[in-house]
Amino acid sequence: MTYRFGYLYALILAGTIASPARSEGGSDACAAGKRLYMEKCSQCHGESGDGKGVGADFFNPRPRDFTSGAFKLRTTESGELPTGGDLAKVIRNGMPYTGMPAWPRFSDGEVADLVCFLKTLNPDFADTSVHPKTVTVPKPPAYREESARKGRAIYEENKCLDCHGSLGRGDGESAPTLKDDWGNPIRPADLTRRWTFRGGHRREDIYRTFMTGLNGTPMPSFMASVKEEDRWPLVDYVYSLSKGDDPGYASMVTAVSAKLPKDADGIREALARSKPALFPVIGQVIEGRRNFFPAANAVEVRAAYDSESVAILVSWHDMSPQTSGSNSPLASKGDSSRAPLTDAVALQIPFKAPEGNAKPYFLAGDKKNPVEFRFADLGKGEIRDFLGKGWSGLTASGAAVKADARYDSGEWSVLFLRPRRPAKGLAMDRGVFVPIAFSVWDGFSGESGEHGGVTSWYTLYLKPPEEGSPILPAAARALAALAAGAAIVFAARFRLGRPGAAALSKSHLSVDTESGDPR
Amino acid sequence: MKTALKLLLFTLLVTGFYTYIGQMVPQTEVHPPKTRELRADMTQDELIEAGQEIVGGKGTCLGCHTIGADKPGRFPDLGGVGARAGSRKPGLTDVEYLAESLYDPNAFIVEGYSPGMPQISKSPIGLTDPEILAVIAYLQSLGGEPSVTLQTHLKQARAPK
Amino acid sequence: MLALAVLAFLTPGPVRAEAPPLMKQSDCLACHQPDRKVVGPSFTDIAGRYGTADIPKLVQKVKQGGAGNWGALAMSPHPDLKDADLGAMIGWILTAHAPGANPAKGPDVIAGTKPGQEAPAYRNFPVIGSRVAIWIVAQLHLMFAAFVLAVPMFAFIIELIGYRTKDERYDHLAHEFTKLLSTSFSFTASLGVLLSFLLIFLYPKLMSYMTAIFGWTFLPYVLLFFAETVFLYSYYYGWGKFHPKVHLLLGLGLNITGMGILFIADSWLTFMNSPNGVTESGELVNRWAAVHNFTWMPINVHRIIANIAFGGSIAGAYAAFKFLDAKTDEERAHYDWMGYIGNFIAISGLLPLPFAGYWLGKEIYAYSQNMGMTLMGGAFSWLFIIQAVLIGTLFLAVNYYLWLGMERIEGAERFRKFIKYLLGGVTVCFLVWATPHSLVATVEESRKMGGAHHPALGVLGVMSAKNTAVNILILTTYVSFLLYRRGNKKATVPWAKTGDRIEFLIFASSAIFVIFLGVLGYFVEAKVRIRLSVPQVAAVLFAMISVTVIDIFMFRKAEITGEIRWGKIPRRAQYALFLIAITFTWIMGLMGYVRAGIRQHWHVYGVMRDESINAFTPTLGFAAKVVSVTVLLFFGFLAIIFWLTGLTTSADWKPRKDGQA
Amino acid sequence: MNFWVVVPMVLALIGLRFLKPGILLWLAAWWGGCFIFLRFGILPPLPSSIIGLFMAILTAALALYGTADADKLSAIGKSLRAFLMERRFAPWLWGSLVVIPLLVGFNAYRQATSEAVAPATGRTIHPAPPSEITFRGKKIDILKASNPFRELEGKDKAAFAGHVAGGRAIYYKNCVFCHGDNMEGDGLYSHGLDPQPANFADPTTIAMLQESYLFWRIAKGGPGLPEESAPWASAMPAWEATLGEDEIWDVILFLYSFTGRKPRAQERAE
Repeated sequence: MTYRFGYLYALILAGTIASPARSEGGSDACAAGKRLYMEKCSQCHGESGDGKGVGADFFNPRPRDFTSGAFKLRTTESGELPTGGDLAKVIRNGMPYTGMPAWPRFSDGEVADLVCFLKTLNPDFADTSVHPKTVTVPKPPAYREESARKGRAIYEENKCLDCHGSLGRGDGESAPTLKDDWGNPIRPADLTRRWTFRGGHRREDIYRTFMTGLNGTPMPSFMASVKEEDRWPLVDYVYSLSKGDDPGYASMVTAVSAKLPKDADGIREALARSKPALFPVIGQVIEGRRNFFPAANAVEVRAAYDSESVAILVSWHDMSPQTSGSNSPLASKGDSSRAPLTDAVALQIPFKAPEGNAKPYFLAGDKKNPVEFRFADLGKGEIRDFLGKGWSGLTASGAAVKADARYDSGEWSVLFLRPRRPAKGLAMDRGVFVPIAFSVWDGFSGESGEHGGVTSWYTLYLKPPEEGSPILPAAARALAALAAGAAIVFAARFRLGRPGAAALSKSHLSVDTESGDPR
Repeated sequence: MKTALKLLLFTLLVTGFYTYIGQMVPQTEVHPPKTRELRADMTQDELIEAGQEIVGGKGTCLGCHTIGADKPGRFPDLGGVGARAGSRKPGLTDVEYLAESLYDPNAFIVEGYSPGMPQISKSPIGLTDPEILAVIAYLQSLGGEPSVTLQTHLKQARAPK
Repeated sequence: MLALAVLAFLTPGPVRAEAPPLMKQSDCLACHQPDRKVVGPSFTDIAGRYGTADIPKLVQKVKQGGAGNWGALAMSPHPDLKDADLGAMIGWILTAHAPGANPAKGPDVIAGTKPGQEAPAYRNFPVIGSRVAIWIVAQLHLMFAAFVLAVPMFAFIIELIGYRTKDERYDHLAHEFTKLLSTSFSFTASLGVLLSFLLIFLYPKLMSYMTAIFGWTFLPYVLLFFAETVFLYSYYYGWGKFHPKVHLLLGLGLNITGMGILFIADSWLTFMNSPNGVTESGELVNRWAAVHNFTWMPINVHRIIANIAFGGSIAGAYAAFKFLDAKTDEERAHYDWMGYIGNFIAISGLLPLPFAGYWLGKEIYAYSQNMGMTLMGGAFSWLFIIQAVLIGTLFLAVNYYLWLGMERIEGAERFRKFIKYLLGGVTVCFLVWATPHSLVATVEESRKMGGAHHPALGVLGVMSAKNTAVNILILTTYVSFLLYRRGNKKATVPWAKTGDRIEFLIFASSAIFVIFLGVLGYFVEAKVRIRLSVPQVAAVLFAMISVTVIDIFMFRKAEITGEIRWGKIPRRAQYALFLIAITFTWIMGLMGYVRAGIRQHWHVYGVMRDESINAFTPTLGFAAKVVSVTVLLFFGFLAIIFWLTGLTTSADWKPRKDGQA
Repeated sequence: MNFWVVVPMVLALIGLRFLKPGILLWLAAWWGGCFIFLRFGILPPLPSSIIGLFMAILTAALALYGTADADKLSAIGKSLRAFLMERRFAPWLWGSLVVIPLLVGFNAYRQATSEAVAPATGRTIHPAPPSEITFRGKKIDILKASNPFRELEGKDKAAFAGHVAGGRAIYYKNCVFCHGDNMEGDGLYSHGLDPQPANFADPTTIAMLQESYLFWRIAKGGPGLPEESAPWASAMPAWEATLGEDEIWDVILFLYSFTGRKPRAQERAE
């Protein structure tokens, strides 16, 4: 992101005059920081720094209350205040997957001003005689598989899995009960997605978090309990749980041609051949009861097809399965039933083939372009079809069928089976690109109806089976190129080799500058 | 002759190249905004929507009327008209009342207002009978239950040409 | 030509629609019509009863409403209208509809001009459909007309040069240009007749409406056409038979009548884009305003300039063909020279063309922001990427021809080292101009870019960058020309070195100024940014004019270091000439498409809807195909014309060996 | 710009210059250099459609360079002839005769085995607005409407600031999630949207538009986009359902005030 505006800044440098010089240090700097704070920060963190700005209610985790003195990301020991450098780092880098953005646009001076002002918000900072003890992160040794394996034992020993779950998906037994110091429910990190770690995902960042803990949250410091030689193995184990530093979000899921058996197990086996595609899930912040922080942040999709049907397997991480009660896409504001909400998932595809590029509105379609909306209630274990003309225009269009939904170690996976050419609806032919979108509801977080997590439109592609090896046609092309090349070279050599050809290159290429006469 | 052939080839190449460029850019066909057709098989919702369009567009109704405004304009506000249409004039159902107001606007004048609405079935506005039905459906939907369909017969309706 | 453009700027703007703008927004027309009673009395009746002295009284009347004066139906009160506005509106009603305003016919609304009353709507043309048929024929007609209008202009000027310098070559050249003309003229006329027949047959409703509005212009059009025919044939066949001055006078007459025809025909089609002088429902209220509509003069000027460039390029293509086909050195020398002159004319037209186009665009925006948006930002924005490719190719080819042209000049080798810098400049400008604002990108690609715009390229995709690129492109081409001109000359004046430095300074500073303004454009508000293009253009014009003046004086008594060996030019240069002609023709076709296309689903914008099955705007790919077909047809016809002309042509021209062009 | 690619490439070209390469080699080096610059030298990477367009132009320019005067052309002719005929180039000649077909074959193989990619779509970013819209039953003329609070800027500073503050609250309650805290279109959910949210800080977005245009876009959102803005109605909601007329004008004031840009003024023929 830093380069996003680098080019423009270059232009601005070329075209504008530098702003008036900033005075260094003292209350002046704090005043400058205050101005900046009021302009850029106060809308969320509040004008008095109490974390109650106009936008505060729309974020989860909530904006930091600077008056409390509890800061999550520090290099200081548990319970201590952060250093100025810690604050500056958070401003600079932001916190991924929260409302706190990175601020590369601030100059170092401006960040220093802001830090100066932030410190005035909590009287504890005023005492400059106390120097909090800082944690030093040693230079990390190289990552080793063996070390990560050793780390697993330490992970279990220290009860990490009570919160973070056996496979690190944030689904530990006590996970649903966790609260932060202000009494708000809080989720343990999903360790298999390190790109969402608030404090950074490098191994030294993870080490630091173990050592300092996260003030204000149930995450303690392990400085005392984990021996020095066990620290890096633990880091390596956590590090090994994620596939990479970035999510590698896809824009398309490729359905492979396969023989789909009748039983769910068989189909799931066939689907294992398909390459999973990860799509980001975002909050439905547009209409009705908006959802500003959906429980799921991504769905993983696999797909396969045979001559009759298409199988789509949707999976996502869920802290605790909710299977008693019900859920429905129609549940709306007026729905006062207190029945417990179950987890649910839906996929949608346009009802009719898109004309040109036009696709339906991504929230359950629109009046002009309806969508086929397949909703799976994981409590009842059934899938029901709806016709979507927008959230308020969803109508049930088919009988419920039994769903194959499974929950395992913090992950739901739900199998959707759809005829390739239904009597009504979009026919899915080989080699076509079908728009597809998903929605996920977490019953535990009270998600239902339009209050859920959604994705934008992505593409489902039915990849035609490979016919024969691609090597033969490629070889044929190469041979053709060889033949053409050889023909050119030999023809040219033949012509150039003829007597009198010395003049040819000249006369042929620059013809009549000399002779004036084309051959 | 050889020159002519060469130049012909050259011309074909160049125009071919430009045609190719023309195919490379995004292709969109822009269709004129559809004038809503009033089909016999329209659903109630579609009819209401068509009526709303006519009220805002061809019918020019919003030039004088408001819908749900705090201060009524020079003509009565139409917000919630569907609810009170049935009780405005004794002996007339809501549909009959609305039809009368459209075909013969000055037959009944809401208290506090002066007459002046043109007959919208005549030129220059010239709504057709089905269009007037759509308008009635829309007006009914403002606070009332729409009952009109395109099959509804109004006594004011002109004989089909 | 510049004088004409200036003249066009100075003439007062068109008579805007008579009704005060408020009239259209208010609800008056719901009850009142100009000429007949609807709910309230007609304007004519009102104007018959009241005079301007009654305005204050009427203002109050309208504000309060009421009944009794005209009938029982009450007028609704209009308390929210301002007195001043009401006064203006009533004033207009009273004056524009007063019985005395048009005593012969009473109201000046012409009966029967309402669109689409009894006329049959559309007929179909087999296989390709009505629209494509009209499209192709109209475009072909336009191309030939452009050629037929342009050639007399430069034939006349060349003849004049020949007459003044007593150099016979010019006279012969002018004669040869005119030879192309007589056959083309017949083609133009035939295509015109075909077009009218097709239009009347396929679009009867539209044509009857247009006839109602423009019927009165048909007679002068036909008369001018006859006059042009007479002038053309007497000019051509009278070559050498009249006194030169009489002959030149004939040429002048030919040009004037041609221009008149162009202006009249333009009024028809510009009216369709920016109708004026009619009410919202299409009734004619002012004939002259219909002619003198918003885009009329800009289109006239744009067309004249483009025609010259186009005509020059076609003449160049003719010469290129003859050169390639020539058997003797004399012939080659002659056609090399002719191609050079044709290309020179094309460049002279090409350089001011963007400015004329700019004026036209501005007028379109002023007429209707909707139409402007459609043109620049909407459905047609991609068309300008195609256009950029075409114009870029044109500039590359023009420069390339000039550089190759230095091969025929002894001593010009010393300038070869500059070619790469000029080429670099032209290429960079071309790249900037061809950079689209919104890019075609896959989801992954746009994720990486962080949006639909590229952070670096997005900056190049907008107006400021394009304007800058065009201006620099023009400057660079001018430098190429300057180098060519200096090829075999060495300045002898004592201040030659200083002169060179001053010229360089002028170029450099105007280029820097243009770029500076281009960058500045990103930091100012849109209103200012749009105006920045004026100083940019002014800087370029200033540089070109001042350098030309300095150069003329500097090389007045220049030493000629080598001769110009006409005919000694590489054959590939002739292909460049041909490329220029093809590209120009293609651009004409494309611009014809966009001019008609921005009306979208209107025959007459905002007045008369296109209700045919062809009302949609086709894709650019389809348009490109039609344009290509048109261009190929045009070149096919041209080949016939060249062949016919060739039957009577023999090169009777002797090169002069003094190296002077 | 990716200096790790650009700097070595420029150095290599400069180095090559000192070796006085033949014209053919020199042209090839430039062509390759241009391609490497466009493909790898610019960050973020350019879409392949643009690379194609630019390379076509650059190829044409290089071809013109090689043929723009007689010396270069004959040099090219000589190099070509030498390359084809002379013994010292024979390995290169036969080598290229082998390598080029191999490359062709490899490319064909790669194309056959590579994953299909959903077709790229072009999108009209600023489609023409309708001349008027119906906002909650009220007609608003998009061509002429102006921000009713804009005039307060000069007249009543306090009232103006009030409207801007109102707009600010609306922005942080509704817009920030996608358009971001810096209004750079990089909000919390921007990574999950396609097309991505508009970047208001970019000089080519709101600074180019009239306030009434923004009103249209905010009021009618993605569903209200005309046909030409395919691929689909963007995720932008139609705020007509949530925000009142004044609120929309307020938030427009805030957009301009926060980014420090000025709206395009209404241009009308006098």
